[in-house]
Amino acid sequence: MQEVTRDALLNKALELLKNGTVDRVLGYRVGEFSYDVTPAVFENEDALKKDFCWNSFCGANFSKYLISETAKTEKKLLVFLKPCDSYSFNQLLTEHRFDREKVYAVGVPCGGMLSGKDLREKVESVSDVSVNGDKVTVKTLFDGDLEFDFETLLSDRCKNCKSKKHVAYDELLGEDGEVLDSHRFDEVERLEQMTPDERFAFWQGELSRCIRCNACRDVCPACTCEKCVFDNPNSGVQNKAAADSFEEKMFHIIRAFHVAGRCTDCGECSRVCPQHIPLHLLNRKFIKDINSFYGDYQAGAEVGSRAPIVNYTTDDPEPSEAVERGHGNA
Amino acid sequence: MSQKNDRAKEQILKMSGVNPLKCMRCGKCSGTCPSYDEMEYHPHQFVYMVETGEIDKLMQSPSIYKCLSCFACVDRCPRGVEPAKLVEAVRLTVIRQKGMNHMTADSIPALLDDDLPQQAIVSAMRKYSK
Amino acid sequence: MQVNEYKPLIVAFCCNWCSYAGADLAGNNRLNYPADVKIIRVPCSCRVNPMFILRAFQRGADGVILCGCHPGDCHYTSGNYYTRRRMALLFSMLDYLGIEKERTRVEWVSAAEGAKFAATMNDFVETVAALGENKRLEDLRCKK
Amino acid sequence: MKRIGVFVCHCGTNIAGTVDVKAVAEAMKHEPGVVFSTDYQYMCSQAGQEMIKAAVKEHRLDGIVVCSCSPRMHEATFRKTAAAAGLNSYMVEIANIREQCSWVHKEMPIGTEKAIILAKAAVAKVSLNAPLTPGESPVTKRALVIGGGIAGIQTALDIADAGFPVDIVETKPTIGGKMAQLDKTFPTLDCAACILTPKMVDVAQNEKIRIFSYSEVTDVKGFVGNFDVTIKRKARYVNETLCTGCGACTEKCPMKKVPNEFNLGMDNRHAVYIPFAQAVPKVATIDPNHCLMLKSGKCGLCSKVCGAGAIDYKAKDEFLEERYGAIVVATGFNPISMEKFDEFAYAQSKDVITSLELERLMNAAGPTGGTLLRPSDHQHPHTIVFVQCVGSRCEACAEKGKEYCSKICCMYTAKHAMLIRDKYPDTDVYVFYIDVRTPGKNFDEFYRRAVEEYGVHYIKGMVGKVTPENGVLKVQGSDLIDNRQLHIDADLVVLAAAIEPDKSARPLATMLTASMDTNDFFTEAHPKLRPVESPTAGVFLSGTCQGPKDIPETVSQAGAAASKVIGLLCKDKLLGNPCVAHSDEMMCNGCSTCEKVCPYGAITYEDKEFRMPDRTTKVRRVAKVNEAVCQGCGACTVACMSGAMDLKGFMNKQIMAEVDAICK
Repeated sequence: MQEVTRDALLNKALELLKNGTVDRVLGYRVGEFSYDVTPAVFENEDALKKDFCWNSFCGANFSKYLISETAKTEKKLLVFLKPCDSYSFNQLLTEHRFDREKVYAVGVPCGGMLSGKDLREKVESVSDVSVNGDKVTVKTLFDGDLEFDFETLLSDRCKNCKSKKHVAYDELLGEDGEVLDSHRFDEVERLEQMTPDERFAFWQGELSRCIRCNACRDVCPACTCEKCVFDNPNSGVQNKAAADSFEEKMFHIIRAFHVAGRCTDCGECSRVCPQHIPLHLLNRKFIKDINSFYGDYQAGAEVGSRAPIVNYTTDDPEPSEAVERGHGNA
Repeated sequence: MSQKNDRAKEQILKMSGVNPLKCMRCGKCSGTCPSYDEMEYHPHQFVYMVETGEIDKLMQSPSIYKCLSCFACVDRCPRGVEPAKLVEAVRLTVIRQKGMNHMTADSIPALLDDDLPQQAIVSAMRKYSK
Repeated sequence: MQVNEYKPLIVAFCCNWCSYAGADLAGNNRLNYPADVKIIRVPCSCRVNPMFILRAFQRGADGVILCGCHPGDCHYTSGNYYTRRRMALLFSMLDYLGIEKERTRVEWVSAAEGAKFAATMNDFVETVAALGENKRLEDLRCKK
Repeated sequence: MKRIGVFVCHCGTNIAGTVDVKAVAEAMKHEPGVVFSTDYQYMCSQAGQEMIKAAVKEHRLDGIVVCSCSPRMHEATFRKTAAAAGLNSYMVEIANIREQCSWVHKEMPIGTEKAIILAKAAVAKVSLNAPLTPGESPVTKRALVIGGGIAGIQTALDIADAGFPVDIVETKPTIGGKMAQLDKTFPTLDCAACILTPKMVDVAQNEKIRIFSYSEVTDVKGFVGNFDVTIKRKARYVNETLCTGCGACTEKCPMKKVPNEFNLGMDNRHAVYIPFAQAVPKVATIDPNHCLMLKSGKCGLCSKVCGAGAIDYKAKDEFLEERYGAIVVATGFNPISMEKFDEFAYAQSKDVITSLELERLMNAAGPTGGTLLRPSDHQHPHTIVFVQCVGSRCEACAEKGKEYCSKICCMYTAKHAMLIRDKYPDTDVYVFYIDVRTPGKNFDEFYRRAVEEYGVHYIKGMVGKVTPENGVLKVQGSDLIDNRQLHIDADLVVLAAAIEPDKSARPLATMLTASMDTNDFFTEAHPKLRPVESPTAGVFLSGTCQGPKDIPETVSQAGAAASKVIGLLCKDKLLGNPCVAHSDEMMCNGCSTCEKVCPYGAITYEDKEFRMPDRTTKVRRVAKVNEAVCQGCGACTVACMSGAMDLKGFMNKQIMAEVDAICK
């Protein structure tokens, strides 16, 4: 259940359009079904009133869109930021990826998001979904109306939400939350406790499902390269599709390495993966290791911070001892 | 060396958390110690003797009861060695081994005099409440 | 190729200023180590991209070792400090994926440490040989 | 497809003894791109090189692989050979089949097999090599020295002596630095002023040297050979060219109670002042914080008495922009503050002083005219206690002390003790020491003289507490040799305060992108082999900004820095290392990650306009590598996610090709 209503967002957008603060609005747009929400840029009042949407399926992280949208025009863009989006927002500012002057950011509290993809897998022939308090009513074509607890349908990343606090905004709707004491590393720790054989089997099982659709890369707000190394003929690792059992592993390790220290753990990669590969567990491993080797660091918490991977101290742990510590033996 | 007692040394180091190898033998601890003249072994000697493992000598010395635990040596040591914590650790080791204190709590009131510094009384409280 | 006993394939990245010179010194002093080790010269250990290491494994290497100047002695003042962080994270990740951690190593070898270079290589080859062929990360397609 | 020639060297039997060189040469004939392959006894010999040259012509080779000894031995040789044959010298790769093959393997089949693999890797790499040309940049034949103490003075004189113009920037109104404040110098006991002031005069009179006193460096741009430096000339309210240094203004100035920083606040000066008699430049400066005219507009006496008309109350800070080929940092040191050392009662008693204050108290030009009087009551002190290592070697108290040894204190304390005993034999002098460190020519002899000839009491131990009581300083300390606690009633306590780099060094290092250690001392390019160079090309280090050192060491380092500068300025053009990083603008994200890891500050960003396929233009922030500054370590190439940053000569795809060749 979202604390702030669609009308509140819409009215804010209309007000800002009217008083000239912004010229365009980046928001969510309804699709065929209410759980079928896509990001969209609204150029005027009418479009907003017609298609603007805000509900518990608005999980997509907007920050990445700012790069292309702000580059297109000099016009000022309104963006709604959930707390986790605001971390990506800051991280992109740190990397000079868009012009802050061209953006007006309105923070929106988030009560946790549901996943349309997960829902469709749980329930067949969904025709509509409505959220009332902590209950979710799912209308289906063949099985009638089903009722679920909001909690049970909550997407995995939201169950382990790291922060309800916005780290960037020009204006805030509703109340700001706190940084949470999440259990997001529990699953990583569980894997660390396994034997290498078990871990290998786990990851082989997960990664071999990869179809190299590149959805994880395309949605990731840290994967914003003008040209990805995997598309670059000079990188030596260019490949469009995984041709063998190694390449998807290579792809995912390199991708995780490239976003290490920059990944804000927004969870978009796992959200969009059509094969349900828990890609966030790779990123979280890096985050957990960085925290334990070099001190706590949250990418995007502030603009301009220097990520631990591009920094050093003279008494860092050696790679050999780091691997031991990575096992949680520290 | 017959006087080396490595087990006791390890114990003392663990209890005190002190690393005597950090000592550069400047003697500022002894220069600063208000009970210096009362002691058989002085703060700087404590550090050195713990380092060389001469714990038994220290345990038998009355010096360990002369330390006021005023922590002046801890405060002034340029290397952060903390000699008073070693004295304390040796003292505790003795108490643990014998299962008894140097003095009993009952014998104290008779020994009190008006000139006794407040700090000493507070230190004694700490010592006896351990 | 016909061999009786298993020979691992080891790729060693050596920085030009310390470790490559250390390897040369091992040669000058005729300190033997297995021919399984093949050295690639890089200007600094910080030039080694994780992609190179993964590529080596992909193409059939059984172990990859990175050698650089001792921390604090880097010819470029801070290159090996970055190496240390990058490799700590990469190796921890490989281990997390279930790849035997003994197959990867970082060793600091100065230009004066010919003996250390040879000893390190002997030890590393022995360790990797004991693990056997690298099946977990290799791409079978590329193997003959 | 390249036309590659492979040349396998026998190196006598060094290689041929364990490697079947013929087999290697034969095997390489079948590698893609190889059009010629041969072997020879000694490739590096004249005949061997001629053979390569001939082959290049005959087979129209555009890439060469030499299978021989380590590239550290003969890469340069074969590059020259290639250049002589009309090839780009970077089209050569060496397969190291001696040090890393024949010398470490015993059996011929194994050695041969490995040699073939190494040769294949070299062929794979060279087939991707591109011709490289070292970048050229002009050299501005002028040097900047930041800091006008003895280090800066000596460096400037040496550079000027070689015929190059030098500018000295000094924040104080006069050059001279700390040495000007010293009384005598160890171990010869000659007076500091007698040896320093002639050098100051030399600087003033040298046509090649300009002194910007009362000035600061506020910005540095550019790189080796061409630094653009902004110098702020603080308003001194006295026209330097008109002022004759007669001192009439000073005499008439009514503001007489300004603490005199030259005498460390132990006496007063006027609001318009000349720091000391031998100041260079000898011109007056008005202290705007105390001048009545500048503060309230009422006075103007100095202007009336100035015969030269040099006083200018309306003066403003001026900014100069100058271009230099090299910069020498000589920012020097200061004693650390003693305020936080409560146990020594420095803040409580006037008679607890630092060694530098003692220098002034003993100097003939000092506040007491050279008679040693204690500051509180101007009486002769009869018992003096020196405390060594105050704040030095202090690990536990980082907020007040320093972890390092300040190096000079042992010697100057011996000097002070000796001078006092010599001048006032009725004085008892005690020196509390932890260690006496006297490594230096005639240093230990000097210290022994203090003990043996002058009867200074050296006590192995440390002072724990100093308590001022009824005009006496009660000193409590330990005597570790005698195993005894000492109680001394002293009249004067002298603290050998640790020294620290000048506060201006940190912001300066940021401007210069020169690195510093945790103590704010500048880092040298190599601690043993390049001790006077900063890792940033064109920036050199002189004196205590690099670490504690005494005058002889400072002067020798100053000379060494000067010779490095002269070596640089002698060149008309700087040839860079062509194996530098290069950013592909089309792929650069402008994310600043590479900039953060670059140890040399070689990467900057610029907004660049790109024409898009749909004929619109797009402005993007892209990285730009300054090839004259880049040293080619490659740290940026790995930090770069998109792979836009690559290293010439060690490109991603070249190394990848080597990996592939080895693992095939």
